Amino acid sequence: MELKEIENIVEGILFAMGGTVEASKIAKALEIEEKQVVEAINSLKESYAADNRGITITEIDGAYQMCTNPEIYEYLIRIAKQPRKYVLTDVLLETLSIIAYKQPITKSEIEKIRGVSCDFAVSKLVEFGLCAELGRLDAPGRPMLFGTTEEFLRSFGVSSIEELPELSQTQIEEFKIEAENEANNVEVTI
Amino acid sequence: MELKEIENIVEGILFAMGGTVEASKIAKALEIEEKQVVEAINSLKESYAADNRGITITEIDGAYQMCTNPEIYEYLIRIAKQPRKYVLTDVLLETLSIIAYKQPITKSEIEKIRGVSCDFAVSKLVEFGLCAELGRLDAPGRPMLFGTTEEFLRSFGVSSIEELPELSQTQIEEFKIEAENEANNVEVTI
Amino acid sequence: MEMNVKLQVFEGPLDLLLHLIDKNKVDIYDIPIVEITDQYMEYVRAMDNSDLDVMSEFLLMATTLLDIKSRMLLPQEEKTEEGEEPEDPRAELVQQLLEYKMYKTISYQLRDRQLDASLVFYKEPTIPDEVLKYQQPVDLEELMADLTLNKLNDIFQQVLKRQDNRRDPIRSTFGKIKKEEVSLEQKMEWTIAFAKAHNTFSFRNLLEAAHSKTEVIVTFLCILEMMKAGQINITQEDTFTDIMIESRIAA
Repeated sequence: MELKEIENIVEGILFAMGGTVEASKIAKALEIEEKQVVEAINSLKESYAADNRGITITEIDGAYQMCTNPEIYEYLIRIAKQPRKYVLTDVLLETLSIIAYKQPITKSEIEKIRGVSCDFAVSKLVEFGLCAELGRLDAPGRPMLFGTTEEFLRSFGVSSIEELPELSQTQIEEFKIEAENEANNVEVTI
Repeated sequence: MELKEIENIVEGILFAMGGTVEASKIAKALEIEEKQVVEAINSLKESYAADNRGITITEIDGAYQMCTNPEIYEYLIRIAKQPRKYVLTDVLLETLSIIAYKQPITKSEIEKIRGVSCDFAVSKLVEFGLCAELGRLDAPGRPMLFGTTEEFLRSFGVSSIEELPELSQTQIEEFKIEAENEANNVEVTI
Repeated sequence: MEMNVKLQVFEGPLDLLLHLIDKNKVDIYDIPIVEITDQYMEYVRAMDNSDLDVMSEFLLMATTLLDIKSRMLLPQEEKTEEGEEPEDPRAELVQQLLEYKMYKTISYQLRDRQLDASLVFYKEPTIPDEVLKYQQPVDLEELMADLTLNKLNDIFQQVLKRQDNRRDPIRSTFGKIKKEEVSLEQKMEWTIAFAKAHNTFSFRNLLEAAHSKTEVIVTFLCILEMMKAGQINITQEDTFTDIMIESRIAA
């Protein structure tokens, strides 16, 4: 099967399915190698980008999904109503960040970091489909572990957890320097 | 606004909306003439067709809808429809054996032998092409008669029902006695 | 120092502390604990204390602060025997504040990403009818792979044996004792209702619902009864042909 032909079939499949489709699943249906599917998707993506087309393809956790080009949002919103699924308050965002970076994580670990109870925030995030229960921790009380979902990746435009803004020792160091600088700049306030 | 740009926006709109969209509605959102929209859609359609792309655009009563190219149905089926594994369950096997040995037979006779309803099993066997309706019995209620099909015989590599392994002589004797007893017992009581 | 924090809502005690540190422009590693504790307590006293859960979280931090404050006021310990610096009572709190601050910063970055991502539209699946209606063909070869004629024969014998076992060997010889399956009264009611709903019908129509020989005979008796009562007329063209019934009580 030629690349162009694979591209066309993949395009039709991604269009019709709407949701994410794994490359391996497409490969099986077409009886070709998975890497051929990935090659076709990348080629398709490039040709969409080259012509600044109205559609594009995004990758989420090794699966692919067709979506609109963000550049046409302005026109699209005049016709289609973007379903506003949820509003994330600061509390929800903070809780979500902790879960995203420390998953799998229990509620009590989240509470330790935020210094406040997180029952409400976690259940809201689960309700919004951004987080999900992952199973129980094999520890006293068998507390529930939480993690982020595919919907989280989609809503935040990242293709995998690894793609989140880095949170490393260097970042913590930066905070330290930032804090020290601040302190040096003011000195006499006590 | 250039034709190419309109094409791209229209593509994104038709994709995101999924259903039919009127050209006039798009024209209003883009603040251009309706005929420019129609021109862009036709041009888009042509370029999809020229490359034998996986998506296409259909017109329904002056409204437009993006849809998959029928040529890829085969692949879409393999993705959208989970391949099912058909199996002959014990119930199906028993029903099949009764039909094979006692054909032509009515459902109520099968039920009498198995002691349970056989509607589901018989219709499954008919769906599988192993059994078929043979006609109606000329008796009160004109019940349907069932028997095995040619495919059934072919899958065993035999050419007629007579080639089925015989029931042992003693067994046949038992059936005779049984049948006679039954006949004597049916002295309607009201 | 001016306190205009009363109107502001904080996510929790750490949030409030970060605000106070920021506002006083002090080093997070060298928190002026007396000053900050005083301000913190002032805020907590001004808080709406109707929500006990929230209040208790703020009070818990207050006790931590007071504990640190008292330890800071104690005379500085000499260096330990190993020559290490004594631990700063504020160290643990500083770590907690730093970690919290880190996630707070990250959460702002995530918010930006969410804004960007919200410019993208996805669509619901639109699977064509041809695909939805598709029925997978039955692969007989695969379906019958494990089945042989001998096996089919075995299965049939088992079925017959089971049927035999179901029959009570003693009771079955009584033979003639049978439960009345259909009551004449019930069938009569049903037949009259049928005759009211139909102008003409055949005897076979009536029998379609019959499950047993008994029921067929009862139905026949009903028809005879109704004919006697003048509710129906019956005609039969020839021997063994269907009996046509004309209803006189049809609506």
